[in-house]
Amino acid sequence: MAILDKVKEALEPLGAKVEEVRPGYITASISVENLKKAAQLLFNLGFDHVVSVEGVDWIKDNEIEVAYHAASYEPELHGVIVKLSTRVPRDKPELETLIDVWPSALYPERETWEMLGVVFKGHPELKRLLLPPDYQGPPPLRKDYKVPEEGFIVDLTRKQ
Amino acid sequence: MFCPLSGLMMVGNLEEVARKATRWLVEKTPVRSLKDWAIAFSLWPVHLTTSCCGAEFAAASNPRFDAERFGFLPFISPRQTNLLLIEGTLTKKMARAAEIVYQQMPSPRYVVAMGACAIDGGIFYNSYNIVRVHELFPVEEFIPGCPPRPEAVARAIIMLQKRIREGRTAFKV
Amino acid sequence: MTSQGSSEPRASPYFWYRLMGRDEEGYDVYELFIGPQHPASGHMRIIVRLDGDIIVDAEPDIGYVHRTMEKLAEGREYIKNIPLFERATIIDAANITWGYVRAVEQLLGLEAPPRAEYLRTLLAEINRIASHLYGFGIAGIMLNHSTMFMWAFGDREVWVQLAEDLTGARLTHSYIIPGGVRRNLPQDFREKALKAIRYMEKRLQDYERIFVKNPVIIARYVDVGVIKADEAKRLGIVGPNLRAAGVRYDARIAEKYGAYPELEFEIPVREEGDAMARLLVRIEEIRQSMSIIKQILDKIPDGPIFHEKYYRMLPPKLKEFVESTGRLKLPGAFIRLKPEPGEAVARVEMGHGEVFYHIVSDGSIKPYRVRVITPAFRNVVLYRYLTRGARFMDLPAIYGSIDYFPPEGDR
Amino acid sequence: MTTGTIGRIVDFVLSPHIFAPLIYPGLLAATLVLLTLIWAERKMTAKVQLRYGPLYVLKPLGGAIQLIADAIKFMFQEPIMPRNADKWVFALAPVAMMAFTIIPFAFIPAAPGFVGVDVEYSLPLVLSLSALIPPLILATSWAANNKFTLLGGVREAFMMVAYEVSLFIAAFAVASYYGTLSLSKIVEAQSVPGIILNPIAAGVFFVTMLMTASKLPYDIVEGEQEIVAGPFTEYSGILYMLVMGASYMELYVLSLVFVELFLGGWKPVIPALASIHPAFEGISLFIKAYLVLLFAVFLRSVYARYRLDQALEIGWKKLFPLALLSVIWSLALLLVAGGA
Repeated sequence: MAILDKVKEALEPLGAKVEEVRPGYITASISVENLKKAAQLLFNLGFDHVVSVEGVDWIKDNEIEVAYHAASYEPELHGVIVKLSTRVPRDKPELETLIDVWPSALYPERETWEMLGVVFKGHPELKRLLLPPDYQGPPPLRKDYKVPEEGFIVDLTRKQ
Repeated sequence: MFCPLSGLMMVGNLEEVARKATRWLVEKTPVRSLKDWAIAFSLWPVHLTTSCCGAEFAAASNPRFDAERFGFLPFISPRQTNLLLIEGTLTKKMARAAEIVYQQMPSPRYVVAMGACAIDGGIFYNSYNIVRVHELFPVEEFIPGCPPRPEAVARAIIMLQKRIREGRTAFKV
Repeated sequence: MTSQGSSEPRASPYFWYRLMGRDEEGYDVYELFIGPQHPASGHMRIIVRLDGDIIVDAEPDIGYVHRTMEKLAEGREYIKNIPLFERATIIDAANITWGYVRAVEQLLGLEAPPRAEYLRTLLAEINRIASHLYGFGIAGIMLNHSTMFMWAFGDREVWVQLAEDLTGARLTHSYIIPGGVRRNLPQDFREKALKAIRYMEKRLQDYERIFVKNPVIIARYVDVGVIKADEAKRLGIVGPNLRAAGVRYDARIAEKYGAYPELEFEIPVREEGDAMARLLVRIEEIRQSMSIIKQILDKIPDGPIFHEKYYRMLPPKLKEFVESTGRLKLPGAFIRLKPEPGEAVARVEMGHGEVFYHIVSDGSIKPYRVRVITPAFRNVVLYRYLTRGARFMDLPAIYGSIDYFPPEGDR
Repeated sequence: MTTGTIGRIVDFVLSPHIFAPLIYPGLLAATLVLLTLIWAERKMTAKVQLRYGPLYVLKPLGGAIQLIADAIKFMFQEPIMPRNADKWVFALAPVAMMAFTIIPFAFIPAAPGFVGVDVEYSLPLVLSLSALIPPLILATSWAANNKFTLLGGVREAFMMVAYEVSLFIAAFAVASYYGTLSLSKIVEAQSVPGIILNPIAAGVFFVTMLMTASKLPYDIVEGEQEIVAGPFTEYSGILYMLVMGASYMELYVLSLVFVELFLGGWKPVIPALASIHPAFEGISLFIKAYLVLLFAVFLRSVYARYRLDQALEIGWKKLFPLALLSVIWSLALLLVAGGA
């Protein structure tokens, strides 16, 4: 498929591992340093927005995989999603933000910060999005976060 | 309460007497039943959509189900309403808002919890972000279902009307 | 343990201004918290900063309906996640679960039989109409046009009833399951659907008379909340909001799923990008959906509604029951679906836009990670973009026109 | 003639000085209007929207006493005084608002020669009294000390200057044609209804009337989708009943004036009715005013709300020139017809 070759051609010089896992779904894993360059190259190929930014907590490898799913509105790239992913250590998950390349990553990155504790350096508003502003505790989407079997008894600031 | 005569007349605590008299009058059968009748047919819920049951709540006032027949009129500000409908899951962030809204409502005020999530979490029972409604408010009616049909909302309104007119509400002044 | 507590949020209220190259100095702002208890906020809060009557910045504060679906999905079997994700967009339940089911089917290597694909498409289009009508109603009440609200919600009942006839539930159908659908087409469905289409076509003309051509609505909607194609692409907008800005993108043609490749329909696109264009695109989409439903009713092939592999597991008595009633009883093994390790993505066009699922499987009976990006979450950035420089009274108009559904955005 | 104490009391009550402000067209009739009009509004809107509207409170009469239930509920509801509010202004402004909507009834003639206080300048007096309400709305919005009420107050201030001028000019256009500022004389002089003589003035007066009472499409002051309930956000219980009632009362007062200026006042549509009993004249005025009211509230089910700047534009750029045009129209009519 032509688009796969194009992506390979663009990203493999940066040390990316590009493969097509399913028809129309290309994955490319890359190191943290080259992430932004790769994103720019993908953008130049026509992938003009990200559908999703997400983190997957691979607790066995002690790593968090941060993935950007890039897609395009152009008719010739319809139906193609490129997953650009990188792995960061669990105890110091930091990488550079990509909102300069893809402004559509603004809210998903913020959510990933909140849910997995991944710090996007340069992101202008890493603050609580979905959880209550005074939420204490570990990021909930990490695998070592234990979901209680029974509901919380919630301690509201209730003035009597 | 301010009483201009309390210093002049030797009748003891006039304010207390006046309050007692008013209470006696309001609690008496004709006034009280009139009041309860009026409240029962004028249940105005506040605009606080807590969750996705709000879709069915909105459907309850559409032409097919028309909850306005019961004098049920969703109204704008909590100050003018007397019914808090918890529509589905109450998350922690929303619980705070619901609590404030409830405290802003004038008495008498009633709470109806809608949906399985409002009863015991429903499908989200083990989520880390939800709150049980009955731990926060004196709930008059639980409406089961996920989401409850609009007919169930109408039934809850009728049941609440009945409870108010019989004086069996969970809300106490 | 993590850096979350210590990291300093470098947020500025005028962040969006900076990103757009605007100056943040010189604004004397009046801050207004709209919601979550507000007649026009829905289940969210919008922090509005006003300079006189002009909105400097409207920051959506979402998360009031965050029910942690992604986390809960990690702890449940594949099939049990369908009702869970359904609750994110309860008004468009078929479409939002279809995306999940597509991803799971890719992991399992299943393909639904053609009749099932047609039935899925049928329900999806019914849901799309209902979802658009819901959006209409909200758009109407946001401008205090209560008649539009009531009419749209009343006419939505027609489609909700159709969906109920097909699936047995008003809103939460759980109809689309990996490998097929749960029920066959009822016998008198065709007549009912055609009647509903005839009724709806008449009603759409009524809507035009009272809402679309109403001078007040024209004054409130034309040239309000304008977004152009290049900006919409940059911000990653989806759905009718994107198409109203002049981008011809629809996951139904991009992904070619379901029965869509075999059906003829148009993707309505408008160039203006204002609130009126968004409204008109939705009206046109309702028309297209009705034409799709007609085609489906004509073209639907006969055959099984469920995949052979699991259908064979049914005991003969149950098979008889399924044949005679058209209602599927799932085989017991179905609860323990076990896909191969790997990952899959799926995109489906909902009424509000495109929903995206990414499932990572580690080979167990529960997904390792489910990522769902709903159209509302992708459109939430529109609050900041569209309201900038608008008048304060435009805020509800814009809110109504972008058809945002907070539980969907919060998940 | 009745004699004795009872007779004197009956005479006293029936004398225009008491009857007009207290019973008709004053307080009692106004309360009746209030109670039935809101119900009628809800029923009409419901009819348009394919619903029933209030019903089960009194099923045989279609829920006609719904408003009584609402009023009693409000009466027994806890009146909340916000902690940061200016307490006296907050509590007294609604009362004053209600008072200023009731006082005009003393000057509005209900039948020939039947008026509480007969003054030569009843038209400007009534209009000026109703113009006192916007400052009171400003006072409530300031006293409640809430961001939404404050915005509502600002909106009211903007709207007030936009509509009040056109309202007065349109009314005086009619008055200048008849050469009098007395409502009763205007009605007496009207052989042809004013709406036919000067339709521009009638149109301007009607639209500004909607703006005054903040009815759709100009319910900008109480724009619930933006500023909750505008200046009345913090009111609850009986105080809210007063502020809500005041806007309807204002509409009633202005619709009475509208009928007297443009629809021939108390003159029945069939003139023969007047000769049967003089009471028919009063009833005729009431029915006409009620129909105007019904039309005004019916607009709710057709229109949405205009934006503030659009409404101001309509007020200044359209209604104001039209109002001036109506004055010229009146003067031209005077020239052509040579006086009424």
